[in-house]
Amino acid sequence: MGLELIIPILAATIQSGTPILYATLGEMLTERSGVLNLGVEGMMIFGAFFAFLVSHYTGNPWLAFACAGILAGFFGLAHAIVCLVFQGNQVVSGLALTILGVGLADFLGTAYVGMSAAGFSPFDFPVLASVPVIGDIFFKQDALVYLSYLLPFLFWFFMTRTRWGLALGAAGENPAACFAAGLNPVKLRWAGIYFGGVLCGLGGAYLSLAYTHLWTNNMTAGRGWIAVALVIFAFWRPGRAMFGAYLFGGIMAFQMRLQAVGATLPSSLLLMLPYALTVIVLLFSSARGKGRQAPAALGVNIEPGE
Amino acid sequence: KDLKVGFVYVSPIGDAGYSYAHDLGRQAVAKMDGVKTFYVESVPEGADATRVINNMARKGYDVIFGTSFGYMDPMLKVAKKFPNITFMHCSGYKTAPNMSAYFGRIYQSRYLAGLVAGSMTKSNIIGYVGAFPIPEVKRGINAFTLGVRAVNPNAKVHVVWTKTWYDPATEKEAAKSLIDIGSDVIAQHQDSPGPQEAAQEAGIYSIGYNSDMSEFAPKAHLTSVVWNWSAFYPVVIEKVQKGEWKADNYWWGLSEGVVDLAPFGDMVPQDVQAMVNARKAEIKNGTFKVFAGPIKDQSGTIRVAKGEVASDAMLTGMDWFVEGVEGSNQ
Amino acid sequence: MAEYVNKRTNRGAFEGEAPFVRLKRISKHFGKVRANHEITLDIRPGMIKALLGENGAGKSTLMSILSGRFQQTSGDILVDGKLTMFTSPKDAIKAGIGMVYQHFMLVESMTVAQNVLLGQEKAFLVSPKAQEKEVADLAEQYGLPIDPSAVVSSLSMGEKQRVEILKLLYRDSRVLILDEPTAVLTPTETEQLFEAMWRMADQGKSLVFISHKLKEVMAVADEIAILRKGEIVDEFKGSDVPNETVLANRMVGRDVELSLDAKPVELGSTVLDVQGLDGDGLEEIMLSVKKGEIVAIAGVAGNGQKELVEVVCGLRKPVRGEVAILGLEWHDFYPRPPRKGRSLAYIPEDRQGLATCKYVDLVDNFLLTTRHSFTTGPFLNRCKAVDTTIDIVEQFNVQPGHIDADARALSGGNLQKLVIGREFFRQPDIIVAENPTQGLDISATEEVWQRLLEVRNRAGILLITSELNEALQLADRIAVMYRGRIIDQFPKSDTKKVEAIGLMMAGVTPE
Amino acid sequence: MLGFTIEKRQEPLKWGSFFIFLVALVFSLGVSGLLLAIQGKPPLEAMYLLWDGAFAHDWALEDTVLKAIPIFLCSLGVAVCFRMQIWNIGAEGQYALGAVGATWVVLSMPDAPMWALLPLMFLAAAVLGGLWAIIPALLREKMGLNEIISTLMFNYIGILFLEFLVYGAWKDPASFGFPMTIMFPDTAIIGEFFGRIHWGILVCAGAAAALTVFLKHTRLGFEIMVSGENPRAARYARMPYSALVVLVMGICGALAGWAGLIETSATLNRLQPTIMVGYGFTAIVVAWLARLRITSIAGYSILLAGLRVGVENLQLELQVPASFTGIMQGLILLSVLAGQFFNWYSFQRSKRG
Ligand SMILES: Nc1ncnc2c1ncn2[C@@H]1O[C@H](COP(=O)(O)OP(=O)(O)OP(=O)(O)O)[C@@H](O)[C@H]1O
Ligand SMILES: Nc1ncnc2c1ncn2[C@@H]1O[C@H](COP(=O)(O)OP(=O)(O)OP(=O)(O)O)[C@@H](O)[C@H]1O
Ligand SMILES: [Mg+2]
Ligand SMILES: [Mg+2]
Repeated sequence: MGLELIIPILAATIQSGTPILYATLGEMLTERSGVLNLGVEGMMIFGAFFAFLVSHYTGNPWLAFACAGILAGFFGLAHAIVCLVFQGNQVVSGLALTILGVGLADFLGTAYVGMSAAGFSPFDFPVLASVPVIGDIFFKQDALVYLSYLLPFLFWFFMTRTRWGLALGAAGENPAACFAAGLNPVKLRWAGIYFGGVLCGLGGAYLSLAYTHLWTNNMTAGRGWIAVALVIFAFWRPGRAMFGAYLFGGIMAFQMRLQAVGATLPSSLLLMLPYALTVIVLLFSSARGKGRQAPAALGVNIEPGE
Repeated sequence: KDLKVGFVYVSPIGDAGYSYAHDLGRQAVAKMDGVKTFYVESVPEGADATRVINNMARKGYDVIFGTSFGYMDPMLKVAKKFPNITFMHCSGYKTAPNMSAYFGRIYQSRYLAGLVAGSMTKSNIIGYVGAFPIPEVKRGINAFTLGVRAVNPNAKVHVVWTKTWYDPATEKEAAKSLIDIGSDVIAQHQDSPGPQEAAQEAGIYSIGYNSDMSEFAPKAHLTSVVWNWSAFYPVVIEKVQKGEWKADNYWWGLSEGVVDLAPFGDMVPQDVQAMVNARKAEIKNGTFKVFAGPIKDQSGTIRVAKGEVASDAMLTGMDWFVEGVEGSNQ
Repeated sequence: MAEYVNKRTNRGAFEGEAPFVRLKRISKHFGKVRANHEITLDIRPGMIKALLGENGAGKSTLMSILSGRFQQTSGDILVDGKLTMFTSPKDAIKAGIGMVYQHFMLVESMTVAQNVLLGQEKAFLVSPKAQEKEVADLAEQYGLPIDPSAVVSSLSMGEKQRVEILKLLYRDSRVLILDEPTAVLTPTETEQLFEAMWRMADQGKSLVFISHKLKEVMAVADEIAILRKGEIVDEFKGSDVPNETVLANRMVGRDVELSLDAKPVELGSTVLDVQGLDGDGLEEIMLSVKKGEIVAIAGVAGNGQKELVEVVCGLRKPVRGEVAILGLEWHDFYPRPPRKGRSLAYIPEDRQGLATCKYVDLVDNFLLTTRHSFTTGPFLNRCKAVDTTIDIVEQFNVQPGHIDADARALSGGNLQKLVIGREFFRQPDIIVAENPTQGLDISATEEVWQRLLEVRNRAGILLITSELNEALQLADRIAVMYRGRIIDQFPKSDTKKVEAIGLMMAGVTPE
Repeated sequence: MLGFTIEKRQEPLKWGSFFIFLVALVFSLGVSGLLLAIQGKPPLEAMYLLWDGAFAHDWALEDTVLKAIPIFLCSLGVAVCFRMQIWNIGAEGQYALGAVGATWVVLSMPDAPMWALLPLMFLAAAVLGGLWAIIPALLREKMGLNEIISTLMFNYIGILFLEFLVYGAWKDPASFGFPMTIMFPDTAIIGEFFGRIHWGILVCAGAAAALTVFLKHTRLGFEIMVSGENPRAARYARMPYSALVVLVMGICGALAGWAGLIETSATLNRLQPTIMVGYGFTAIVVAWLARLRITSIAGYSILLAGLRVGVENLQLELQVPASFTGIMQGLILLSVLAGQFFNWYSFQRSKRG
């Protein structure tokens, strides 16, 4: 394979990694606040659908993008109600959220399948697009991709350099200490779930506004689960999340191209690649070490009166 | 008393594709006098199909259409239990005294589309996004490739399987991967307009499927291969109403109007349009057969000898690729 | 053992001032449990008030109410004479009340400065440099040396406690509550803490000090309040009690034996022999325990005791060196150690999290390590276990005695008695006991000590303790551990060395 | 705070769980009815149709029970894993592998007599399904790989593996290239004995009984319980924690594998990709609704199977999309999860108000 094939693969990598990146950072934010939310897939599809819906009726993709995030965040609050108010099991509640989200988006969205809506299209980023190779790979994308380049940095900055970010992290590490310090860890977790949901919704919106300008049932196709896996792979660090998301974007882009150049491997085996790779990559990164642990209180509910 | 007609679909009718095409046919039936229609969508092939068809029969439906291959055995099972009900099964081959098989010769349209693609390509690489490696899709790819190579013997058709019927994201990605290797025409056996978008964005040509897809890619869209079930379903229902229905194996094509080609895009030159229309006429009046020998498969073995025409049985089970197709056949 | 000398310089200065905080008829119920009942208490400036009482007497609960963590069921809190309601620690912090909890409330993955400023940052954007400077200044001012940029998880217990105190000082607390603060400290660290406490009191702050160690209470307290079953039963000035025995008497309501008569028994075979154990933070450990003796490993938590215990108890593989248990090489003894008789019993420090299951009843908790004795084929004979559990509960005086209660309903002392009963039932030849009386009140401590001494006749005991007094009371031999090494080992009779244990625990080897 | 405080109960509410389920059910029906109303469909009629299609006729009941069988088996296994706090959400993939195992036996010895063939099929299904669960268990214990992720990925891989076989080597030459194996010989088919109810139900009963005895009355069962309550205590008490993880995962894999076998052999009579209809995920819903209790699992399996079957009636009569099942499942699960709170807590009127 020459450069003329590698550059498009890498450019496609960025594109197919972007929705995963949004969702991974979303789940990471929620987990940093101490809540495991396996409803990523549900919130993503919910975001994808409402993004499409709003864009279809208003023709304004930016409005659609914003609405998708806001609404998906609200949808995610079901998890907050179950786990934060009613002490429900976080694993099961997240699964339920996925089941519900996929069902709901499908139920509401059936009427819109096959229609099209306004969305984002690639454009050359001023100046940078003309840099050879780098420009072709990174700077001939759409606006949402450019936005996503900033996200990991913003995430890091928020968590380490702002009052709220530090408080949010404390709620995930030691809610009792957080409470004793005069903060309200439950409220912080509400925020973690909401804004995590917003990011997941934005990831979904990317699929129906930029990746394609169409809507269909189940269009997230497991990307939400990959995002959950990537949070672990990334050791809850935003920089690695970016790397992980592009790794998976790359694998998806690569397996299609392998077929296109005429590889005679059965397609079932090629389609296994992203999933098998998830397991393998996690295996090599699962060695526990310093700075690699999950937030100490991840998945542990805050009991009332504690 | 109204005639109750039930349809069983394999995917949601909103998919703008295969089931949607059938549902347009259902709507044509619903407009007829003395007929009421019902449907169930997203019925998995297998045990669930048996149950759904069974329930329709129990509820006293008079005619039941099953529109996917996997409904064949379930339908046969139920047909034996309800001899007074008329069963119609799409895309299979088994029949019973009260059960017909039917399908459309969409490959005829695909051949014509192949002629268009073969005339328009400059790189001689044509991409084809396939859904599932089953005979129906492979038959389409073969007919398309025969069309391409009839006008352009050097062109190759590259296939990518997505294992999806309707997944715009995956299908668009598949189309883009074909574009990356140099395809300048993208065809699809796929219900979503994802590949059309990819073609439009890359500034190349595309061929749609199921219904006229020009609105999704006005600059890229050469033509679409389309279904038109409303030319078939009302005919069947009329026969039932008149008591003339009998079990048969219907395989209708261009001449009956069940399949067709959507209007050409402006970029298709007049001479190509004329050539394709002429071939269409020949197919309609039976003077031209798509799968007429000699046809070689990918390895160069002769599958259909010179002077012969592939039988319907061979077409039904077509499991190999003709020469000129690049890609895995599973 | 060192006596504490009260070094307050300014004790009388605040005499007669109005109390900062007055608790009036405070009651607190957890469901049916009455943790506090009609408690009235004044907290005065410049005073160190000690709260004393048995396990479950309600000390922690009362202070949690004062610090806003719990809400009282009834009663009033007056701050500077004004009726105040605390709905969360935030309100208490605002009113100038702060608490250092027994289990530190620190975010381990954050730095010292981040912890101190958590929830108190002045602006939305945070600058680590500025934060660290602020904390360093504060630490200097109160003589609490600490590196503000260090990550908390890397700190020793004493340092962590300093962070907790800094947190309170940063919030300008006038009332500082310390719940069993010395349980995890070395004698030197304890001394340092007391000095800091005196300094703060001299500056007019009020301190509340909870401890089960009477000696410490005697040393620091200006006022003493005694709780029993949720009520204040006695309140007096520190100077009113001449010595510990009197204090213990007033607390428990009967005479308490404060020192034990540990007569040596005849030594038997070697049950544990550690030769040159190395790795995992351990260095060249040499140690042996014989039947009939108690060997105490004294040292501050975190100096390798945990690793050593885990190796001996089979939870961790030895990296290098020989470990022989009951004459068998480690790899022969584990992974299938005998389950009853000629076995090893482990009484861990973490009674709630490791030795028992919180949400499981006493019978199942009893079966935890003894299940093999009640197994026929694949089946478990629970009925038989029920009877045995009833016996054990009776024999070891586990309160309350109904066996279908969950373990979490037991107090720390009673849970410990159950664990000890269970482990003794297995008739072990070697017992590893890790801080067996930490957090227990004097009567429970006394009972546990008695049990350990009794069992010495048929087993060798390895006692890990950070409590100097405990080592002195029980041990026949003492080994001091520091930074993964045993820096000295000597019989209790070696008074000269015994004197120096406190220094050794801090790493100083006397010539 | 509104004059109420939350109090933890000293004892969990004994009679509460069924009542909570009823309230949750009514709530979920209410919300989904609202959704229907928004789309202009009559909610009350819909609820009636749902009932009618699932339980109101003997044939409907038969359909429901048939569908409940694979759900029940998967759910049993899932519940055992969940008891140990092992979050195995891979029943779907284990089910696929079970079907593959059974089919492999049939294809490699189609002429064997029934007494040999069926037991071998059960063995192969248990082994392959079990293996598909044991690998994630080992990865978890040896390499620290999160089992939620690995089992989920194994679902995708398992299903694609099934497709790989059925689209490739195992395709029936007479199927005209369609992805399905040959029809199983009669000797490989689990027969019907009461109407359309097949012997698979006996497997369910047997598995449930064996599992009950195992969990309640054996030492291993006790160890599993403790390991679920407190893994650290289990290690302390020298329980073979890792081996137990492998064991419960293996049990779950084997049971899900049997579900796959029964579905292939008894209802489809051949292997097709369409056997994958999400029983593995429904099983998780069932296990949690039943609060991991074996006796309740039976009831809830039938209930959720009924939901799946009943929704078809809704589709036929009201054109409600099939995804309605997912909505109902999600809602019921969420509200039951929330409701279980009241097992442990109560709202008390605050005295300070
Ligand atoms: N969160 C709680 N829920 C229910 N009961 C509790 C809770 N916290 C404490 N209790 C009960 O309240 C009573 C008082 O407990 P508290 O912790 O105040 O005792 P304490 O004096 O601090 O004991 P210790 O000396 O062991 O620290 C005990 O009987 C205890 O069981
Ligand atoms: N939810 C509860 N229900 C019943 N009893 C409880 C509960 N929580 C705690 N307890 C009991 O209250 C006692 C004191 O608990 P608390 O949380 O106040 O910690 P503590 O006083 O620091 O405990 P300890 O000194 O024993 O370590 C414990 O020994 C326990 O038995
Ligand atoms: Mg206490
Ligand atoms: Mg205590």
